[in-house]
Amino acid sequence: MLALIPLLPFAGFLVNATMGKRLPKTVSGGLASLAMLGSFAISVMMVMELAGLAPDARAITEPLYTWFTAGDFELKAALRLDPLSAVMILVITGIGSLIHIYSTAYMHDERDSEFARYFSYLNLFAAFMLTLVLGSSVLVMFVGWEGVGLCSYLLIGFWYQKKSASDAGKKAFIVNRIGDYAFILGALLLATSFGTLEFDGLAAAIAPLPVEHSFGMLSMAALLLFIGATGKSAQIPLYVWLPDAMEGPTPVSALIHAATMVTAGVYMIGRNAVLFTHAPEVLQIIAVVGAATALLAGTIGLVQNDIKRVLAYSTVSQLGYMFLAMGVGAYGAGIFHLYTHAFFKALLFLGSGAVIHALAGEQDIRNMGGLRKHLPITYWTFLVGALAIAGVPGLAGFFSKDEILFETFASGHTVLWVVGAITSLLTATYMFRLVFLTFHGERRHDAPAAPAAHASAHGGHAVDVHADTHAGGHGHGGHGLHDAPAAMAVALVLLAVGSVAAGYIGRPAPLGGSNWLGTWLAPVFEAPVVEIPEATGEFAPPPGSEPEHVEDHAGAADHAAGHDADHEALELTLMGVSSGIAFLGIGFAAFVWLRRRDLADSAARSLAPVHRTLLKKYYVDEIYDAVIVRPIHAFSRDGLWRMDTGIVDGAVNGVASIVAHCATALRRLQTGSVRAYAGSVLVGVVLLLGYYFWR
Amino acid sequence: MIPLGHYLIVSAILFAVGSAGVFMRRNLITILLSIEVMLNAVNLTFVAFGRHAGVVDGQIIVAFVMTVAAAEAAVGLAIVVALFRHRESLNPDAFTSLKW
Amino acid sequence: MLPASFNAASFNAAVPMLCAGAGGLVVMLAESWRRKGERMPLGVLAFIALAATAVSLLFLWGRNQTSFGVITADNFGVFVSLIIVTAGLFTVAFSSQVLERDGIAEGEYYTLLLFAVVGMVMMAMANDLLVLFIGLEVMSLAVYVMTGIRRDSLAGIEGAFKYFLLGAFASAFFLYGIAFTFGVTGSTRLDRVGSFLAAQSMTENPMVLLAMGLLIVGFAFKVSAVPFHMWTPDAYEGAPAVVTGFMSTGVKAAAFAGFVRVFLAAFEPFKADWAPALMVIAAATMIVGTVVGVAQSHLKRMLAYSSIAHGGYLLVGLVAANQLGKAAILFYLAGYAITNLAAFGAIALLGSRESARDGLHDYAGLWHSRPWVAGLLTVALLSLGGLPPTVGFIGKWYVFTAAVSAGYYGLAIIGVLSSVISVFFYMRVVVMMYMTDTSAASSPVPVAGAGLAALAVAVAAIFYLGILPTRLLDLAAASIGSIF
Amino acid sequence: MLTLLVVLPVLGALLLMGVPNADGRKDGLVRWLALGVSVVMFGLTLLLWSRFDPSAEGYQFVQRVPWIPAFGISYAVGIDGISLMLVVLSGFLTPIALLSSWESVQKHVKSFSIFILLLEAAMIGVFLSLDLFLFYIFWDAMLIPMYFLIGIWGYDQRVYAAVKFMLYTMAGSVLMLVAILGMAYLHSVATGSYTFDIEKLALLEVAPRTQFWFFLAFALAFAIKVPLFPFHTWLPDAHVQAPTAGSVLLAGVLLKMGTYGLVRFAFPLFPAAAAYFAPFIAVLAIIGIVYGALVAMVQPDMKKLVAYSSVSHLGFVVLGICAMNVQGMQGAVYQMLAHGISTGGLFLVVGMLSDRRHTRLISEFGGLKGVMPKLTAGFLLLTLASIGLPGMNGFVGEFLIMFGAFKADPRYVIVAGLGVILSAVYMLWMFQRVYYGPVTHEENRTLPDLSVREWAALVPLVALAIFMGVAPNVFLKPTEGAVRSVVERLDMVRTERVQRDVRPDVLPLTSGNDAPVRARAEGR
Amino acid sequence: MGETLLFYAFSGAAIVASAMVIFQRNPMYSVLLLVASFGMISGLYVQLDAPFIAVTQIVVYAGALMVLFLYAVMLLNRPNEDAGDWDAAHPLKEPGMARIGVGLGALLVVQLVYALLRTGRLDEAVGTGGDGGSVRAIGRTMFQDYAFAFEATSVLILVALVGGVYLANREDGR
Repeated sequence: MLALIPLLPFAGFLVNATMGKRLPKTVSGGLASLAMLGSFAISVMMVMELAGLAPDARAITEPLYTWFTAGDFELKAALRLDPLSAVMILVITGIGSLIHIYSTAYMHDERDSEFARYFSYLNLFAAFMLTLVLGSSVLVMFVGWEGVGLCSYLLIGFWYQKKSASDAGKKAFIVNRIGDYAFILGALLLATSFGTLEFDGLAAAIAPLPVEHSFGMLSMAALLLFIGATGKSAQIPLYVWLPDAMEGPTPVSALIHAATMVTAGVYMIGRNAVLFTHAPEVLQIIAVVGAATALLAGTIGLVQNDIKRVLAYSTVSQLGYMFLAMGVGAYGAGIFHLYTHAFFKALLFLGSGAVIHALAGEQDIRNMGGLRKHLPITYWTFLVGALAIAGVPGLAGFFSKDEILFETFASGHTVLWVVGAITSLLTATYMFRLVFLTFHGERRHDAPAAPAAHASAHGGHAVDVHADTHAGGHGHGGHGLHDAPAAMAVALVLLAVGSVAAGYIGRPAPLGGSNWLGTWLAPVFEAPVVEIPEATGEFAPPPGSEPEHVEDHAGAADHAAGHDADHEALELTLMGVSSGIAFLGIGFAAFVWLRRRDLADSAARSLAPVHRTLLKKYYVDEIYDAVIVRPIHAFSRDGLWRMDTGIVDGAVNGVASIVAHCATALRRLQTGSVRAYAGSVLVGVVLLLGYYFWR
Repeated sequence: MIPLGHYLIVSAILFAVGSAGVFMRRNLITILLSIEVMLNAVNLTFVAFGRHAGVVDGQIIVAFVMTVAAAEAAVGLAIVVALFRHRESLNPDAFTSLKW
Repeated sequence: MLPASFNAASFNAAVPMLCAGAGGLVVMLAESWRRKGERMPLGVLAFIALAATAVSLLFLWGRNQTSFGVITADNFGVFVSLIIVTAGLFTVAFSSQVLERDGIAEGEYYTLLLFAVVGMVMMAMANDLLVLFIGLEVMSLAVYVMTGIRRDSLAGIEGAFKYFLLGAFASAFFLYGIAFTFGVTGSTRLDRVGSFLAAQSMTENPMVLLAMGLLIVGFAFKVSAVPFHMWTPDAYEGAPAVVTGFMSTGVKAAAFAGFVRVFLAAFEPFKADWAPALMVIAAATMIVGTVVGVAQSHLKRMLAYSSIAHGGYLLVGLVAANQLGKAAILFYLAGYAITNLAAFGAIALLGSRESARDGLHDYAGLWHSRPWVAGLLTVALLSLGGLPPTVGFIGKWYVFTAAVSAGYYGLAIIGVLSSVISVFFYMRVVVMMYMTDTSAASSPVPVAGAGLAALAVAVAAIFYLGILPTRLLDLAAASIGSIF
Repeated sequence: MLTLLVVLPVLGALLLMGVPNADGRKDGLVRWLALGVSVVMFGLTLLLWSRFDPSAEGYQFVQRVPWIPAFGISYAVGIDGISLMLVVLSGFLTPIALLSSWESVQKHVKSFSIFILLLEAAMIGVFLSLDLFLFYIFWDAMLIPMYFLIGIWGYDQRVYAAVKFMLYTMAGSVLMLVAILGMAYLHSVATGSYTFDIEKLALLEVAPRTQFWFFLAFALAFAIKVPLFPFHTWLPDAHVQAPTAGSVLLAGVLLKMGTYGLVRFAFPLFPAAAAYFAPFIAVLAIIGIVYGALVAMVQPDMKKLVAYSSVSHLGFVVLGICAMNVQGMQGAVYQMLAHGISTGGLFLVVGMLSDRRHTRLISEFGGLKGVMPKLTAGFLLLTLASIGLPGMNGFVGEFLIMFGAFKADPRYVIVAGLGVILSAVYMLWMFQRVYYGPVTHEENRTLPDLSVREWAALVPLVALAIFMGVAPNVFLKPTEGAVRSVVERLDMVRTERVQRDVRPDVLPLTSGNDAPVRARAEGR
Repeated sequence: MGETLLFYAFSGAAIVASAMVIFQRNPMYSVLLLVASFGMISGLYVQLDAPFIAVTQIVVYAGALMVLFLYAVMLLNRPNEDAGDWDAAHPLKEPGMARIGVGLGALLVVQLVYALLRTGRLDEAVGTGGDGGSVRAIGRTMFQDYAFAFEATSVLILVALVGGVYLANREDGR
């Protein structure tokens, strides 16, 4: 039954991949969407069933078959549903379905074959993503892990004729590979030390071990896995691929590069919570990296002009939040944010998609503005999303982000809390900069512009594909901008609702909630059931022993309700602060980009170097290119290859030529003069006798 | 009486002289002659040994050797004649069309 | 007044020689009575004579006959003689077409061929240094003349002359060696020499060394071992291909027979003295033969060097000097003979009166113009290169087994590596035949049935011995038991 | 049963020789005959597999016929899991090779088919032999048809490549021949009788210092064949110049002979020396992995690129062998199969491209995705297989190898793992340059997509690549027993001393008479 | 005593003659000198009381063989070596060859003599026992022990005959 969840989209993939080009758009698109909806339905059923189980025993494992066996090492292909993966599959299938539906409209202008190809990729992605989250062992997870990487490669490079697109796809895949390299190493380390890669088995094996206060094997494994996560989830130093990934169609960005795939890293850490709990130093690293990423991306996002890139950096930044949460041990909070983020970020992307769709591929916000009256639905939904991500109280983002900040503070990482706070200020600011520049003010846009103009404006994205098809498709004149078509609107509205409501399942105690989500997730992050008894058995366990950690790290989130008052007070104050920050940011944005837009420009001019640095994303890409890519390439071409043909092969041919030279040399001895021959005979005789008498 | 060694040494010297001649001389006929010298040296050795051992085998062998020498000489001279027809020369170095 | 020791039986061992010699006489007389322009099946006569020789040899197998006390038809001798006669038979088969094409005097040719066989068999069976020497001379003289059988071609005569001159030179050394042997042991009978030397093998006697050294020179020259090899390429190139095939196999076989008899039987006690010298010679021969062969652009010349190298491999077997070694030599000789005859036969068949067509480039695209001949030649070359599943491989393997089992790893390694080098120049021919376009020069020459048939038989034998060598191996092993 | 596998292709070749086809009018018939024979062969190998009993110990279907009794040489054939897999691989790839040359080979079709069949016979023979002598015969005999395939039907540099291939391989193997003879001799010293039977020789206690040299000889031969890092330079030439069928078989089967030889002969026969040398070989293998990948990255020629990628992949295989534990070796064996499928397939596709455009330069292509989607899909899948995407065949092998290597020494994997990254780099880069982007050359616009025959050749490979990734156990199970026995033999020795006294003081080169003495000492 | 002197005279003369054969440019003289040297050697044979061989030496060698050579010399009529015009073409120029030749010859002598001197029992006089020289004894032994060799020689002569005739014959001779 579990197997059906990934298999349905996979079936959709097969159908579209094999006969898709012969199917009309409605059929292929509808098929894909139906597959997603179907697996969504099944997921819901399964989660219901799961919820029916006792909190400690909440896990449904569905063994499929033995994948491979080598000596004493055996690996089963099995699916496993537990509270954590339950959350994930709901997000994936749910939001996935919406995005499928959205896409049927968004991609409508593609040729049939391309259309089918798009949906086949999308389905394949869903299948792999579900495998990733349902996999019961590290390797099964890895299958999905790489599979989604592949799909993102294919989808980013969907418009393969565009060099930038295929480059971006390649970049994404290779950067991910670098992460996977570490991931595999970590997996190997675990496998060789514990003889299994089943999540249960690993947790059970690790739990009794003492927490590593010095950097040991567990920490090593954890670190390696985390590096893998940075690749997949676009954290420092491997985040560079995500912004480029915006070359793909916007729904793809929404699904893969905002809602689901990029969160796989967070999920993976949550999945291996026990391991990470045992490696506090690694947790520190994670927290710092997360915070740093959040800040960095936020600053970059502040100045970007490509609507999708702004969103991309905000994604990176939000992912940073999640890792921060994971790093401070607030796994629940991290997953909570993952979950809410999925809603509003998807919403924002789809909204931007609607804008781009309307503007015939225009993505530069400097050329937008005043779209509010033309695209009301888009505007309002987008606004909701922006409010949510900014952390305005009452919306989804508020709860989750707030919880993260609180946990950070509570766990004593004051500095990181400050960073987080600043980041949320930035978030609010650039999101509303986006909103205001896009939807408010007067039109700076003459649609539909000639592709050339756009190409000049920015590396030429979907423009060419879109512009001409639009011209032929439904030619809307200069001002006749049309709002999102039905399919898109539905998705937008539903997601907007989600962005508002989603937060309430994690509503913390102080606001009269019970943090139901935290409670739901809690068992996952603890040592497996078998360990529980002696974990909570005696009242005062020895410090540093495993269960204690479970207490103050994982346990904190859910038992918050039962804690003392000042704790509650602290939480409330922090809430106040953060919501204050949110409004501050919004206000600032409003002041600058609605009232005194010249301020922004003058600031940009006065701080030109900073501005350029931010605009150029701190030149990280350039640095990587100069420090890593080029040297390796040059080394291989001018160093190794030369050496290969010159020295290694030269040695081989050298032997041959030596023989040849000896041959010609000896050959000259054959002078043809019989007397010389007689001479050689005589010499031979003399030598021979000489050998005998002077040996 | 003359010791055996003397005969042997004489023949050795003759032999060496002949062998040196084979590749010093630049006249085919002289070269053949040098070979005859060598054979004679060998004959002397045979006879000396045979005499020393007090058997006649040495002399008999010499008789055979002489026959062989004659036969060789016959063929050799024939070849020389044939060569001479091709290139009016008796210089061995004139015949180096086969080399390398 | 024949001594009482003479009776009919005592001729048995000489019968093969009688057959061949009689054949020679018959051919000679037939030739002399031949009217001008009249055609005579002299080739058939020669073939019959050789066949008779072969039959008589087969009768002698396992009888261990001795005649005149100097001719012993032990299995060893019979085995080698059979190789020689086989060489003769193949040569006759190939000749039939070549002779009339190149206008070679049939009568003299076949006469000399048969007499040469007589001399070789004499060498193979000789139990007396003098007889050995006479046999060697008979063989040599005949072969000298055969080398220059094409009087009209300077190359032929020049080759003959060089061969003759150096041969006479070397045989003088050989004779000198015999003289010293005689001086030391008072006899030329190998058995007596052997027993005498065995008796006083311990005492240091320079004259024995002298004798050994000079005998080595004589044999080494005949088997064209470095540095006594210089004549080989020229003689091989000068002679007609058929003759080259014959002398590169028959002469080698006979010479090695003598070599084995003298050094592995008579001078066995002094192995410690001659083995190192021969080891060096063997190594040098293998290396020079293969390396210089690389630089050759003339097929016959190339094969000349290859035969030098093969002489080196045979010497390895000689140096190993154990039972394996002896048997290996015999087997290798057989395999090498067949292979080499096939190769030279093919060359001969492809030649023409105007040019021998043995330049490497004359073989360009042969595969396209005449696939079968090319295929057969290829097999022969592969066998020479020692690639399985041909007899060449088995032979090499046998020899190197002998070397290894005697502890001569060095020789074995040199041998195998040089064989790799040799493969290179065999492959050059293959490249020419298969992988280059037909050269305009070579116009297809008609290939007669007899020659082609012989070629096919030879190739069949190459494969047979390469895949099922057991019988021949056993025979070879059985033959070496009997060298007194 | 096994003999049939060797004899049948030869008979097929003879049959073809009988077909009069001087003017090439009967090419079609010849092609179909050859294909038929090879397909029957494949069927036989499958039958063999079905009869094979994975649980049984030792070799199966063993057949021993005395051949040269004087030297204990017997025609001895038999299979265990490892050889079984490789035999099936050979049987599988040969028909595909024939299919692949259906259009590309037009001259001398008859001889071509004959050589392919002979090659198949030799390849299978190598995997079946249980007698070193027999093995060596097949080993060398295999060179001849390959030589002609490259030399006659290859590309412009074919002669150079063919000769280089042949000589290089021979140069390595002849030293092995000497070592083989040495083994037989030692056996005769120890037991009084010669033998080349590996099962008997395996019982022989060879003194460490002798092992040192013999192992070197064996290892060199196999290292050249694999090819291991410094000995790899014949590979690009041979691969690039060979016709498609040749490349497919070369990459698919011939390279495996080297690794097969290591697993079957070099390591089990000389365990002490193997234990001593394994780290060095492993290091070479790792260098090969990274080096091959880096060089492949900058190749302008598709075939060269794939060739160097083979160097990298085979490095993984050797690494797995040197891990000397069950996981590593099984991974190695599995990777042999996987590489045979995926790289063979890649050569197939590249061959199709170069048949269409008569160039293999990446720069000549671009944007083919739109022109020939089918071919692109196939190529993409094979690419993914070869870069070891989980769920495809490449992954399982690499993972197991890294697993085993990690057990042996984690540092190996830390370096070798880079190969995983780099493989993605060079393969995807090539894929992007060839298939993505706009169509740069006009003549590429009109290229036809896969023909039915090409489809038939390609689909099995792709399907198998996926199947092997999804259900590896089908292929892993049979090899387990064999691998385990090898590993146990190695462990047995490795746990003992040897590490130090393997190093010899002198090579018994010309030491005429003391060699037997020493050998006798070793005999016991 | 006189015997010794005679020996030295004979051997000295033989050696000198042979040496002159070698160093003589005109083949004609060489032949004649060689005849002389043969004469001397036959003298040595007499001293070794081998009269039969001595006679044969004179008859066969000096008589028959050398006459043959003389014929050849006359026939080919090349009184002097025509060195110059070929030396240019030759890699090993005169008189380098000659020097090397002398050197090698000397070396060979040294070796042989050295070897001979190191062997024992050579200083003892050549014996006088047995009727070494008598033709009867020679004949008996030859036709008993050396019968086969004798027969073989016939083949040898036959071959030489055929070969010589064939080669010396002109093309148009048949």
